[in-house]
Amino acid sequence: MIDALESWLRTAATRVHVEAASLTALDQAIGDGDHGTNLDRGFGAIVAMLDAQGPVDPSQPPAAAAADLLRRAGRTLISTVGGAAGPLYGTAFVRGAGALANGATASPAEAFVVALEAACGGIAGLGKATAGEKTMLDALLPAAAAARTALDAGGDSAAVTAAAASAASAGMEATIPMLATKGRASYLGERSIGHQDPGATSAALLLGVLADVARR
Amino acid sequence: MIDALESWLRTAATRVHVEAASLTALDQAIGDGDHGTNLDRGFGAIVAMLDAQGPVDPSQPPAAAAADLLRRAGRTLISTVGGAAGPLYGTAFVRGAGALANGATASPAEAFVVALEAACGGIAGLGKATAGEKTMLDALLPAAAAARTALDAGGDSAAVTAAAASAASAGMEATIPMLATKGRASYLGERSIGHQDPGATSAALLLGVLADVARR
Amino acid sequence: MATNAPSRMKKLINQVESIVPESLAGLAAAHPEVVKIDAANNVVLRAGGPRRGKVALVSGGGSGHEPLHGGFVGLGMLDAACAGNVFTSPVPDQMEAATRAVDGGAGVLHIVKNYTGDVLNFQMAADLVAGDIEVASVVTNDDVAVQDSLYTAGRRGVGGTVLVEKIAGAHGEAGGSLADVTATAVKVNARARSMGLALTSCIVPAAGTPTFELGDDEVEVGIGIHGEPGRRREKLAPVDDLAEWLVEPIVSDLGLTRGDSVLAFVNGMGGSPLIELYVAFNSVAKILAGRGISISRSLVGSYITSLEMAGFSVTLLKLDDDLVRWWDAPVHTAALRWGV
Amino acid sequence: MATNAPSRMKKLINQVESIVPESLAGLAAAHPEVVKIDAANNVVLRAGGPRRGKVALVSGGGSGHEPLHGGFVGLGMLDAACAGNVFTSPVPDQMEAATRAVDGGAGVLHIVKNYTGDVLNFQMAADLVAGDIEVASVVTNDDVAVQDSLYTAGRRGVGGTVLVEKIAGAHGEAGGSLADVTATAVKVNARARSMGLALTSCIVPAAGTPTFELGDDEVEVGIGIHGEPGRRREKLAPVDDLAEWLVEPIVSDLGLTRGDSVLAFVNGMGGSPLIELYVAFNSVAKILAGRGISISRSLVGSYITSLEMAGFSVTLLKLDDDLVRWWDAPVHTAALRWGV
Ligand SMILES: Nc1ncnc2c1ncn2[C@@H]1O[C@H](COP(=O)(O)OP(=O)(O)O)[C@@H](O)[C@H]1O
Ligand SMILES: Nc1ncnc2c1ncn2[C@@H]1O[C@H](COP(=O)(O)OP(=O)(O)O)[C@@H](O)[C@H]1O
Ligand SMILES: [Mg+2]
Ligand SMILES: [Mg+2]
Ligand SMILES: [Mg+2]
Ligand SMILES: [Mg+2]
Repeated sequence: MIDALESWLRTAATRVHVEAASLTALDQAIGDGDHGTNLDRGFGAIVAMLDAQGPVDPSQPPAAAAADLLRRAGRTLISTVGGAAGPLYGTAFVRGAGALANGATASPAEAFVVALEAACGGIAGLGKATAGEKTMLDALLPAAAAARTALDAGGDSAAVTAAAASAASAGMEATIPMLATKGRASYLGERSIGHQDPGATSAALLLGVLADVARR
Repeated sequence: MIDALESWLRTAATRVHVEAASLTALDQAIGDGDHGTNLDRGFGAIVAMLDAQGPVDPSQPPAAAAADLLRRAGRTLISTVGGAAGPLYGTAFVRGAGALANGATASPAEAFVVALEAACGGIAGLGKATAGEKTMLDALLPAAAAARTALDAGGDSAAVTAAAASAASAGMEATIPMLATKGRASYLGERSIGHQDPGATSAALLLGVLADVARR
Repeated sequence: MATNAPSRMKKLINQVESIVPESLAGLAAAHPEVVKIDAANNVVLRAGGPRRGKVALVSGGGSGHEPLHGGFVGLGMLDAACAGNVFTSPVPDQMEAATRAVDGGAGVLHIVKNYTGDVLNFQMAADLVAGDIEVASVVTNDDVAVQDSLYTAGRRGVGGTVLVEKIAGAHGEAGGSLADVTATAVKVNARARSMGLALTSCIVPAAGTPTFELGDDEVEVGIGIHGEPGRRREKLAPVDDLAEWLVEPIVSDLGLTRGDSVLAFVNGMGGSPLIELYVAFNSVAKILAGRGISISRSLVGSYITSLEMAGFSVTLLKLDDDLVRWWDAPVHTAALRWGV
Repeated sequence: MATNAPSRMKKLINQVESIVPESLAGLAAAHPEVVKIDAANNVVLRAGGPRRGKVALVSGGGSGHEPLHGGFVGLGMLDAACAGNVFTSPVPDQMEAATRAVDGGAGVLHIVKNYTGDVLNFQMAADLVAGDIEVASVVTNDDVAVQDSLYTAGRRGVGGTVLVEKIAGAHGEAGGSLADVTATAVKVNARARSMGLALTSCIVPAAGTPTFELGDDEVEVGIGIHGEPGRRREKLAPVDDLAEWLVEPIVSDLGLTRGDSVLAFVNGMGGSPLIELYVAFNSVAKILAGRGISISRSLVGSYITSLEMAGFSVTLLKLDDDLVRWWDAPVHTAALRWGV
């Protein structure tokens, strides 16, 4: 599990770096043109943190080790990303880590669903946003719901993360016609309609990478 | 004579207004892009001065009347043009007026030559420039010399002003290969070579108009 | 087509990554008697601080708005400013470091411009020092271009923030308590309104291209300070009209009436020269005179900017005697100085 | 192609013809305690002048360089400034009116930037008051980009002019005689050198198009302050290199050596934001430190500009104790203020 988590973070960092310019371009349209740069800086810091860390303590139970790693990744985002996305993604990771730590006995698939739900709760609580406000939540909430359904249907972690990923990218596309009522895009009022939300896009990207990793 | 002088000033004002943009364009290349605007403002003020003036006092001798008008035109340039061209052209007019006043008995042709020579002297004295420094003098000095030659050959005012005008435009074109050593263009050093001097261009324009007027 | 601009990013920089630290180093090198830099955290600190027993004022935000905020650190204004990356709010670690560095035992006031990122990061920083240091926060939201409704993140903090920092800073310098200084900051924010427009976009260094495209004859009205597009686009018009577009919504939102006295602040967005800003101030003065509103204090210059954006904003602060007294009080920062 | 600029003139103005008078009116409206305007002559006068028995300082030149000169009228600096049309020196009538308006019986010093137009018009104005008022003139010529030779009109007056006005103004405020104040102005000019470069051209309003075209990756090195082209064109480079191109000729022309102490002035040309100017100042500070030259005073900002041109200039003044004392003396103008 810890290996899957680490390879998710490393692969995500690579993908974020590749997509940084296009994420920033989306943010130029309805924001201030820094979302890709911000996340690229944060995930670069996570990779540096991973490279610096010593070997995992074998005595530590796997769920605790994974929770610990995810928490440190969240803290790194909070300390390096800035803007709105830093606290939001950082808190999401930290809350997800908390869920992992509690659900020590859960299957990988169930642990993921619980962590994703906790992450959504963290973002919604901090950002005071709900579904339909043209934010990252519009990718993440449908993803969590789809993952839960797949889990209830007996799906393994590959199936559950795949369900989450496709729901996230559908949710991402669904932000295009939305009127933004949170974040910078809300300043544009009607002019925010017709543009895809950068945060929803990065959220779908992160879940897409997770599904790829889980499929291996 | 006074009528010829007034129609020269009025026609010159019209031509300067028409050519203002191209004079300014020349000044953009090797100066600061205001020569046309400056002269247009000055000659516009001369026209306003002419419109405002009462009828010429009939008791005043024609040479004195012409000198007086030319002096007021020069003062107007000094008070409205600014930059280098304002004092230089203004002084030229004032000195020319002085020459007219002294040469009360001279023929129109002779009076013009004497006035043009005095004008050159005024510009050279104030601007400390000599031939070949890429200034208005490179149009005016050859013009004065050609006018004097035409006068000695018995030319009338039409012939004399025509000689001055063609020498001035030849002198204007001759400024293109010159290296500027006076005025703003001198800051460009070698880069001033290959551009026609705006002041020489406006000087040729003024003498060209005078020749047209004298031909009538 | 006559253009007066590079078609690619042209800036006085070494590398994109080093702009903020090098600019802060330049600030400290130019004003060693006023500020020092915590280079590890990109925090500008008042020289000779912390001051025991004095309420400390901390602000911060994305870079690209200079002189805001670092240029306002010094006597009678801020004790510290946190510099984020260009247009990106700083991280909680920076605000925590600044807050701990300036605490003089009398509490610390966080002055936060109302943007989701700034609000969330300052909030996290306050949590990090909770228990150790008493922290109060004021969120500035003076931009009338944004409706303050359920349908937005609320009005943005723009030009009024400069006035909050000056006036609350003066109250802090005079020994006001955390509650008093906070109340003054809240009062200034409540009586200040702003609106801005842009003649050009600006280029975020890391992005390398303009944040928005604007037609040759268009102005973007109702912009913020991050190069974000505004509320609407209009055809370029005489500055008397542009000023009217900005002043009218401010006057009506503030409910200013004949006889009221204001501080009028005409701010340049970074690329508009002073000759134009004074022409714009003249337009604003004519409009206010026509409405019987008197300008008893004024500020003209580029104090809260969007990189090299051309354009201007207008901020009006409804004055009373206290506010005038605090405004006139001595200030010694890199960007604002008088009385000392 | 990502461009961040209008392809036609976009300025905060009403009409081209009214820019100068409206900008002066705005200056007076914003700073009534500092200046008043002689609108008939486009002259900025110190409020409450003339001062009996005080040597009066008068400067002036084309507009488009704001805050120079009108922004430097006030206590401890200029008594009057004559504003010509954009980039066109004022006419003698203006300088005459200014000189007569400020004369306090102790004589008047004309501070003239070395451009043919300015020199000739100030000279004519001096002739017009000769006999009535004692006038002395100082011609500033600190621009090392121009060789001071028979082959030029001589070095241009640029950034050093600001320092001459501040320091001679302080001596005048302190009651120096016309001869003393003139000597101080001459001394500052002799010890100051400048050089500038441009990242963009600028648009003279009456012309409506940029004075010169510059490639996307080019910088114009050795520019003056009238948007005129410079001495040479280079490829855009890191600001550390750009600063070296400016500082090296200044240092060698002034013959600065290890241990010398200077005032370092990094000036913006009008369109370059403060974040970049501080990055540039940091480069200059590194270069001087490397040469063992210490910066004991500094000035960073857009004080002598070319409309909206992007770029910067560096001015170094070799200091001595007198110059430091005059520099530190109180000044209260629209653009420079301290000690009061
Ligand atoms: N209140 C909020 N709740 C949830 N997500 C938000 C909120 N505000 C902004 N976001 C997300 O953050 C994204 C912007 O992130 P970023 O550009 O990095 O920050 P900033 O807007 O501060 O520049 C938006 O696209 C949106 O998805
Ligand atoms: N010292 C001088 N002697 C004679 N003519 C001069 C001198 N300096 C400049 N000029 C003329 O003045 C012209 C520039 O006039 P203008 O652009 O109106 O003034 P400015 O250079 O002050 O902007 C030049 O083209 C040149 O012909
Ligand atoms: Mg953003
Ligand atoms: Mg010119
Ligand atoms: Mg941002
Ligand atoms: Mg000129």
